[in-house]
Amino acid sequence: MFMPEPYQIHQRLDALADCPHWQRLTEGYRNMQLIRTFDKKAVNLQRTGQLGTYASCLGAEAIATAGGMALAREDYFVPYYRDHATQYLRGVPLYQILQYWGGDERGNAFPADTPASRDLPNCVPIATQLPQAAGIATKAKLTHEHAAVLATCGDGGTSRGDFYETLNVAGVWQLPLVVMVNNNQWAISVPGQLQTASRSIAHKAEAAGIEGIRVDGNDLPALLEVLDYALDKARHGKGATLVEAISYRLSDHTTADDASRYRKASELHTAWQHEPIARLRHALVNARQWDAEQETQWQQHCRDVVDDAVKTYLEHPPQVPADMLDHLYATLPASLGRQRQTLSRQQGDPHA
Amino acid sequence: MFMPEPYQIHQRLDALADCPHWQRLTEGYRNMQLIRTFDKKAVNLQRTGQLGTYASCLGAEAIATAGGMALAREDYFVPYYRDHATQYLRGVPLYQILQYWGGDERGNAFPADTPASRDLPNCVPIATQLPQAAGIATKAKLTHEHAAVLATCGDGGTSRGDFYETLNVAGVWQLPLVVMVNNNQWAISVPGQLQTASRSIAHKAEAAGIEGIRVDGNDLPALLEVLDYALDKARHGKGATLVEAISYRLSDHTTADDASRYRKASELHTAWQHEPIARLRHALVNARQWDAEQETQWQQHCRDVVDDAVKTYLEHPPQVPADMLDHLYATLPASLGRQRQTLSRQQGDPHA
Amino acid sequence: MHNAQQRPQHALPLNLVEAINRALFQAMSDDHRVVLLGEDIATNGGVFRATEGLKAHFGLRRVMDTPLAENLIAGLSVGMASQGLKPVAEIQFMGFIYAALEQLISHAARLRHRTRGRLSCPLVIRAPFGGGIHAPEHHSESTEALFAHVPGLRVVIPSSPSRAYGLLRAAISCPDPVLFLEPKRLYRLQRLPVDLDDAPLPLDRCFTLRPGEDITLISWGAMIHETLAAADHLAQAGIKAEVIDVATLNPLDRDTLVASVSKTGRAVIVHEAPFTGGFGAEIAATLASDALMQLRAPVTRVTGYDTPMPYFAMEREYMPSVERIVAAAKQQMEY
Amino acid sequence: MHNAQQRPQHALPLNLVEAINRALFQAMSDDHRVVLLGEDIATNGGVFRATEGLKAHFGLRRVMDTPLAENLIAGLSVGMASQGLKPVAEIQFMGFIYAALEQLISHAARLRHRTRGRLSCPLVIRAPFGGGIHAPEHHSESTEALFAHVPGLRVVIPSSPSRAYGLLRAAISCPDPVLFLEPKRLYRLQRLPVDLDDAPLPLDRCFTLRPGEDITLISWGAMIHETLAAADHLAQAGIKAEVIDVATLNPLDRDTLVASVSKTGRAVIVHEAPFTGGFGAEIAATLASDALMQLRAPVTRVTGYDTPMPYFAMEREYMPSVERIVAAAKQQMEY
Ligand SMILES: Cc1ncc(C[n+]2csc(CCOP(=O)(O)OP(=O)(O)O)c2C)c(N)n1
Ligand SMILES: Cc1ncc(C[n+]2csc(CCOP(=O)(O)OP(=O)(O)O)c2C)c(N)n1
Ligand SMILES: [Mg+2]
Ligand SMILES: [Mg+2]
Repeated sequence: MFMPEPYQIHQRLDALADCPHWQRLTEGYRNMQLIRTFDKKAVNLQRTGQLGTYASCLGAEAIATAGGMALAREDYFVPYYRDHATQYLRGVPLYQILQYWGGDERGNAFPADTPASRDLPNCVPIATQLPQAAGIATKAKLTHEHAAVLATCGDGGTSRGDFYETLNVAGVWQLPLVVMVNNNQWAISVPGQLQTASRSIAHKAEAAGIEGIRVDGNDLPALLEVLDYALDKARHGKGATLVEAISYRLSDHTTADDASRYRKASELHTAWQHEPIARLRHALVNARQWDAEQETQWQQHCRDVVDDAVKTYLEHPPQVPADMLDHLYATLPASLGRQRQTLSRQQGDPHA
Repeated sequence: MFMPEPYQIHQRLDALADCPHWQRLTEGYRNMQLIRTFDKKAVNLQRTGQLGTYASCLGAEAIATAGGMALAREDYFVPYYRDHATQYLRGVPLYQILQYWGGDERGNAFPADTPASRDLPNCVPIATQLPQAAGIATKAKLTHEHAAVLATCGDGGTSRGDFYETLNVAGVWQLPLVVMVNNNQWAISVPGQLQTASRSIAHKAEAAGIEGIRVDGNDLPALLEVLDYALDKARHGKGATLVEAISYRLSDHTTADDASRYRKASELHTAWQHEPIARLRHALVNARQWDAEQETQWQQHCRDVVDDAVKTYLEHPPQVPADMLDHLYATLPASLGRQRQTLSRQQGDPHA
Repeated sequence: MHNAQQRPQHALPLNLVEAINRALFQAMSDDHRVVLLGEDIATNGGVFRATEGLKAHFGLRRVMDTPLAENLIAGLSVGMASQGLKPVAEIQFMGFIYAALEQLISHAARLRHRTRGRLSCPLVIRAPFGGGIHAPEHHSESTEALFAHVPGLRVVIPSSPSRAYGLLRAAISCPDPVLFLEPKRLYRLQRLPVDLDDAPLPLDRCFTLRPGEDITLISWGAMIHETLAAADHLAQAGIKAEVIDVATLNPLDRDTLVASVSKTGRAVIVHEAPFTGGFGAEIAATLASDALMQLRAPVTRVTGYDTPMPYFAMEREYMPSVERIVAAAKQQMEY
Repeated sequence: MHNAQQRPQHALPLNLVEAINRALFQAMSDDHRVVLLGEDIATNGGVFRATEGLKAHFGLRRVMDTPLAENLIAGLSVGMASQGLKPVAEIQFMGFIYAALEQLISHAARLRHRTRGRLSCPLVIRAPFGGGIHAPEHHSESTEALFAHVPGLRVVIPSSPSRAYGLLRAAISCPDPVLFLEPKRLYRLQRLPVDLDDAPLPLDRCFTLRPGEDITLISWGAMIHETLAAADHLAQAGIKAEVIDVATLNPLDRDTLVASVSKTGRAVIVHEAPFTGGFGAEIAATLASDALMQLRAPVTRVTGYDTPMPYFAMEREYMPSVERIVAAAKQQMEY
């Protein structure tokens, strides 16, 4: 069984020979490819005015895929905004992910029959999802569920008090919580060394008396091992874990950003040498678990699935204006009746 | 020179023989006695309806006295609300401390010619003073002052995000800041083990990559050594320090609290065995630096000084109602003229 | 103190904080999903004793002392509520609620909305508010207007023991997030009969506490007492004042307010909070739009001044007095 | 981009964000105590480029990228300002300002007050606000009313490049704390002449942008543009609308508003923020009290709905349109 070494960066891809889980890894590989295909398409949709500002997950595929694969159905997922792969693996259809980034609240109405049905939607105000994740973990603990909560944030998110307040209560209350930080080295234009002087992000666990683990965020098998370990620990009432997954943001921050203003092309170039998908493919091919033909077929499949999702997204009829009042309260307060009337009248008249 | 041992609780009282600073210690002893006399009187004033809710500093005398003695005139002090001794030593007259707790803003108008003149007033919203202290430290650093900032809070205060955000920026920006936590084991009724699971409060420094030091908060010479070290380090641009001073709150939380509801008499009794004043007196007497006659004289002096302060406090004429508008803006906005008129009319009429 | 067996059949004399305590007890007895969290609420029973005895009865799993962090308390509550618990969180004083605002505005109030009903957030945040008890600085705030401007967040303020009981029961049952502000000056003011078996009170209605034809006095929270006293004074001068307790600021029961002022033609609005941007403005604005043609005199707001609540030596000068209310009403009668 | 030698003598064509940038540059050149802090403001020049070029000119000591924490940004600013610096902090979007509220309400706005003038807090918090640019969720907030209710905190909102320049210069010189809200929809809307040598503008005045006798249209921020367009429409129908840009919400220039509406007898107030408890209520309430007898028609508020700003696909339906303003004004003319 995997036992973490305190604050050593856990890696696995370079020593896969003894890995008995080839099937899980090829499945993981497929997921990562799919989400990268989706991601490229989403960026394109934004560039052509068919999607709003979009946060790419380029470089975060292994982290988010590992999250989605390690979580059990009964677990809870509390994302930040680069976790498309996890959301997809929890059962959110790709077209809903597009809806969300397309400025449509229906993208958060995850299907009832999926593990995602209870998950929180994307969180935009940085780190505010973390105390909520602690609240969900408290609920799971109080009601004796055999379930863990996985919450994510970025390296920038670790600077907000919420991050620390969450770890602290998770320590005191021994919550079934795993906080995974996608340390992609940048918070928009702010590099890690301007974000914190701590020896590592995992070391921040010391402040809360919980376990901190570092893992190569471009190494899917390592991530799976670490998450299996931490989630299992949580489910068995053995306390919370902070996981620092070290990656690199290969994209601009979002489609509204131009990273060339603040980081060197050479740095980006180097980072591409370690990107998670090629590394895993290389390992799988070496181990004869994957070949060029499979690759071609799967890539075609990814394109088809994504094209389908785009079609569904684009063909969805728009919401009606009154929707903006109808979901706010469980039942519309009488005092809002007049406003709703105005909105209903507006309906259909694009210039009203 | 003093070199801290990582996370060992620094003590000095038991090994004073080689201490060359007897004069400083007897001065410290006098200060602690004075503030305890003041504290008793303040509690009495509250009980007799002459003061508002009051936060006693019983058990915090060594911590706050060390702060006041270690700070240089050019340094800055950012208190919480149990630092009467530090405030006094920075030059705040005792009657102003009473004014503050008597519900009179003039208690915060520290005299211009004292080190306190730039210090922040008491801070009631827990831990919110800490990011401000980081701001003051930033100012000191930007303007190349040879000065440090000392900020304090309680063990409860370490659970607020502000605490961590402050340490974190102090680490990144190498701020001349010392955060001293008065770990008196309780936050009102909440004991330390419900506040955090970290190995110690000093360990929380790991999250920010700054130095953390533990010290016996009932041991004045130890506190002085630690603060001298940390403040000096700050003044010389060598970074921030977190100091955990371990004490015990010998009083109720405030005069509005009844600690017998939530903590055992036996625990309190034990704590009294380590209270800072008797321990220091014992050491001084042993070393023939203090005797019964000096004690009697000094206690009389303390009573006189405190009685004087009470007299000045009670004889102070009340503020006029319009004061509540006149200090809000640098100059009263025209639009508040009408409100000021109403207030001026109210003046003198207690039922208006 | 609490014993489910001895559930009383009839009205009990309770003060406001006892009524709160009973409502919590009853809600926790009736619904196992109700849990409490906050600072000093378990062993200590809350600094005002609102949760006294509840830890002993329901255990530490349902009455949780949190670490000292209001943002955390709010965030924990949002998380719990999103998964079907009904957290009732105490913020020790309203002056310490601001760190919780982000969770309330950006999450609690819009969780149902942004998930199109998939998740909801049935939490209650309780906080003692208002001045008049000679408390230290930051302990006497009345910033209800900030919250009443947050769509999706209900803001409820009782002004008597029975309304405290009935409204808190309703707030805890409510599927929407509720900010429940308790006028701490009234906590122990008087014991009045509270029928514990009464139905919960509506969370979208004003209460007309006293009928009258000449002028409408509108208030909420502790100021209801000055307002009622002012109505007494006015009655002695032959002026019949209708007194309305707004009780729920959001959603606002404009109909009751507009109907009353349409009848009387005059309105004085009373609140402790500062004048500018206080919730009195919303009510006056409603009258200026929906009852304008019936208004016979300028709408007056009798409020705190545009300054933070002063330290307690001057708090009496700050808070609206019976005299100021009476004077405002009499001035209106001259139109 | 910036060069102190080439200080222009005459008006320059600038858009609103360029005007902000120039005001910052000028203030930093004139007063070495002015420092900037915020997220992504140094190397990146701010996500809207408001601080572009300033790090290169003034160095990292005066243009500071902070760790990602809004509460920290506000607290740092309070600390700096308490000791004589003049921090100008950027909050990246108004939707992320809530964590800073505690520092603003409990400290910045009352530091002078509670120390009886010993310390003061001359900080400026800048934040882009408002909708209309198809931004992601939480990026289109207009919660100015929360801040305008905080005594001691000035709230200033420009609606043109020259007012942005003149008001920001004034805000940075001001000895009081100022929240400076920048309508991001206007950032790059149009370039208009800005005279960089003009005196700073007053922080307690409304601006009458267009005189008229029949009705007063009152607004601020980006909505000024819809409001001015509505006035054009009304003019075609023979209705002469006076248009007032409130510009400073706190302290509020009631005199200008009351004088205008006393003249026209009619008022439409326009803002993007939700209706209930929006700052329009304060203005309507002022009219209901100080101009009641001159009002010929109910005061109308044309605002966002009582719901959070919808995700961008529906933001157009949410925001007040020229048509809604015109319709409200025409309805008033029927009285
Ligand atoms: C509270 C808050 N402040 C600021 C922002 C604006 N913002 C969006 S993403 C971001 C950087 C986040 O960096 P990080 O946490 O490292 O995550 P990454 O985007 O790198 O994955 C910022 C400042 C925000 N969304 N929320
Ligand atoms: C933000 C905030 N929350 C709650 C309170 C109420 N309160 C006052 S003191 C206190 C406990 C503080 O404990 P600690 O930090 O350990 O300091 P101590 O009083 O023990 O010295 C609490 C909860 C407050 N003043 N501010
Ligand atoms: Mg990052
Ligand atoms: Mg303590």
